[in-house]
Amino acid sequence: MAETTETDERVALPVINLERALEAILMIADDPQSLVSLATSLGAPVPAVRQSVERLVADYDGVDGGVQRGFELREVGGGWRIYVRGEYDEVVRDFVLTQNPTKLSQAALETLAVIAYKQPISRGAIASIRAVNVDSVVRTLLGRGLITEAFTDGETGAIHYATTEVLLSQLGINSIEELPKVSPLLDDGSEGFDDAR
Amino acid sequence: MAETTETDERVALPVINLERALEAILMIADDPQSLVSLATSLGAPVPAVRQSVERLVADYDGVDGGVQRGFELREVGGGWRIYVRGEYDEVVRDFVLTQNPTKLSQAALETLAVIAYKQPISRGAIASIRAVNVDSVVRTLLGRGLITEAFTDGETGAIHYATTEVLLSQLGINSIEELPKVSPLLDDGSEGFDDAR
Amino acid sequence: MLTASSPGNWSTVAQSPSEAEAPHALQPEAGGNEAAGFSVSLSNFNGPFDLLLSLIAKHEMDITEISLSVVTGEFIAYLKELESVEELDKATEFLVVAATLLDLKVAGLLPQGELVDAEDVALLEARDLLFARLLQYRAFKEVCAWFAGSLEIESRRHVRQVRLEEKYRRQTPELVWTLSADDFAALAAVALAPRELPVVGLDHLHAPLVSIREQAALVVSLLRHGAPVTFRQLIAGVDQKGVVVARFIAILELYRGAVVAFEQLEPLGELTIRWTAGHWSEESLASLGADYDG
Repeated sequence: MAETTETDERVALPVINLERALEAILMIADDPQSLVSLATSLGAPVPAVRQSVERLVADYDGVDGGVQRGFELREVGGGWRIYVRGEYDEVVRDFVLTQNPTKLSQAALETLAVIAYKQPISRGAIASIRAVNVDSVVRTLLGRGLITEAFTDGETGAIHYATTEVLLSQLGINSIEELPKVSPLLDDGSEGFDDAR
Repeated sequence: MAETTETDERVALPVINLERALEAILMIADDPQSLVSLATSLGAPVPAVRQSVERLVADYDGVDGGVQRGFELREVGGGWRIYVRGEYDEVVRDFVLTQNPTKLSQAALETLAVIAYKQPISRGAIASIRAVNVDSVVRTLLGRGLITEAFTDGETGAIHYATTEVLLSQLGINSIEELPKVSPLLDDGSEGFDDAR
Repeated sequence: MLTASSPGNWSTVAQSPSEAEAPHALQPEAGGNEAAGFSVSLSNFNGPFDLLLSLIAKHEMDITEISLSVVTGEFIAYLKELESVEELDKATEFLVVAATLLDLKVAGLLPQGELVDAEDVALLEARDLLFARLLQYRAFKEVCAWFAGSLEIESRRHVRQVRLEEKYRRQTPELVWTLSADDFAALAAVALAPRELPVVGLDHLHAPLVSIREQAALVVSLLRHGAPVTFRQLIAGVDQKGVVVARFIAILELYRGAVVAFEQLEPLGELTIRWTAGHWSEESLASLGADYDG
């Protein structure tokens, strides 16, 4: 979109599709996006992006007799992000309640145990130990504050997870070193095999 | 919403707001939501939820002359989720830190196909169809969460593998029935040999 | 299970029988051409079926009686190149297929008898089974393209997957935590235990396992300071076959180490074992039976 040699089509694009491209980005962006960063990635001028954002806000609010959506576009902390519209808090809370039982599932507990003993550990490494996809479980644990993103590997971009103080206090210990040892299994599995019987 | 003693306000709710409430939930759901789970948290009958979902799909698609949104509502992996509309995938690429997993090898794909069509199936049975040892490939697939250990045969101790919802999601389908039909040979080998073409 | 219904089964799947019968399929391509055109490394092939399919594809033909001979020749020629030790393991996977193909080729070369004897039927069955498995394999291979395509397309799709807004997160019900640190450790032990190793399960063949070393230690303690003992006495009261076998192997091992000697007056007669070792240390026991480990 950097080139300006194109014809009519080009002129039409920013007007018609900018809003759609914006809402595409906003649907998947986790953090509030500044106008500048939106403009940069769309290759569009900031004023045009500002206008489009304003039109989207009005669109979702149903200003011109349209539908008022169950979500809204809000500016928070210097950026724009899609949030649930306030009127639907109740509905969403009910949903969250049914999705978050007061007890962790067995799968979540086992994943937490793997992270506790192997931290810091990437999601891929957890998955290969657990032999299942752990994405949603990791999100649950993050949401519960039991684990946190320790660091991101510079090369692979893989996020590594570690346990938090919340877990320590739940377990009634002061540091992760106080966890009971579960070796020799932890070494690499090849040791202690002879004694297994 | 099960009670019927309420007044006007209540009556209007299911009709007008179900779609908006759905919209709100879809904004925060991070797993595919089945109609049943949506209906449960909304306290609404499944058929009503189904209709609302269909109307939302049409709405976002701009079917009735409305705007075609930059996002869409798709049923994948046995449930509904908000996706960026295909045309805008390119635009949003910079905004997601998806670590695209490395592609599966040809051997892994073939093994996956065998498991998908023949599940539940033991490693030995897979090996005899592919005429090669499949141990490491099966481990890869387990690690990716694409297959899971369905059960262990009580007599032989052989673990039988089946595909997961993760696979369905990654294939963009909702059930294993949506896999393309392959030659009737695959049913059990004894039938349809003559009709193979 | 697929059995031979008729020898013509394969040709119902054949795309163009006329081409398969064409003379060029018969001629083993001119020597030079073959050598140059068919130099492959094992890594290109996933297995014997893969190789077979590619050979068939290379000749753009289906396997009929005639072309089978050509393909068999090349298949065997290819196998001959798999001699290095590291490839030996993989090569074994090809052997069954190679043997079947050879059988079929030989049958094709021999004059056809009028009568169908049991061997012919067996051969037909073998061929149909091979073809059926090849067909099945081809079907899976073909559908792979769909899997690869779908995975590729879907990997480019983006789904809304965002952190739960803080206000909802705060409203999630308080976690009910009941695990002690020890419970948690036990859970970790389960979760981290090495997954069952991918080996052919033999456990059902000889369970429970008996240690030859333990049996040897027992035999030593019985013999070392006493009079010769018969094998019957040594296994008195043992009702597990595995233990008897292990104890016998232990004695053989001790014999090999020149620790004991046998006496048997007649075949299948009473076996008497006596202690002969001048010196004996517990270390000798440690290395005993090592051949049977692993």
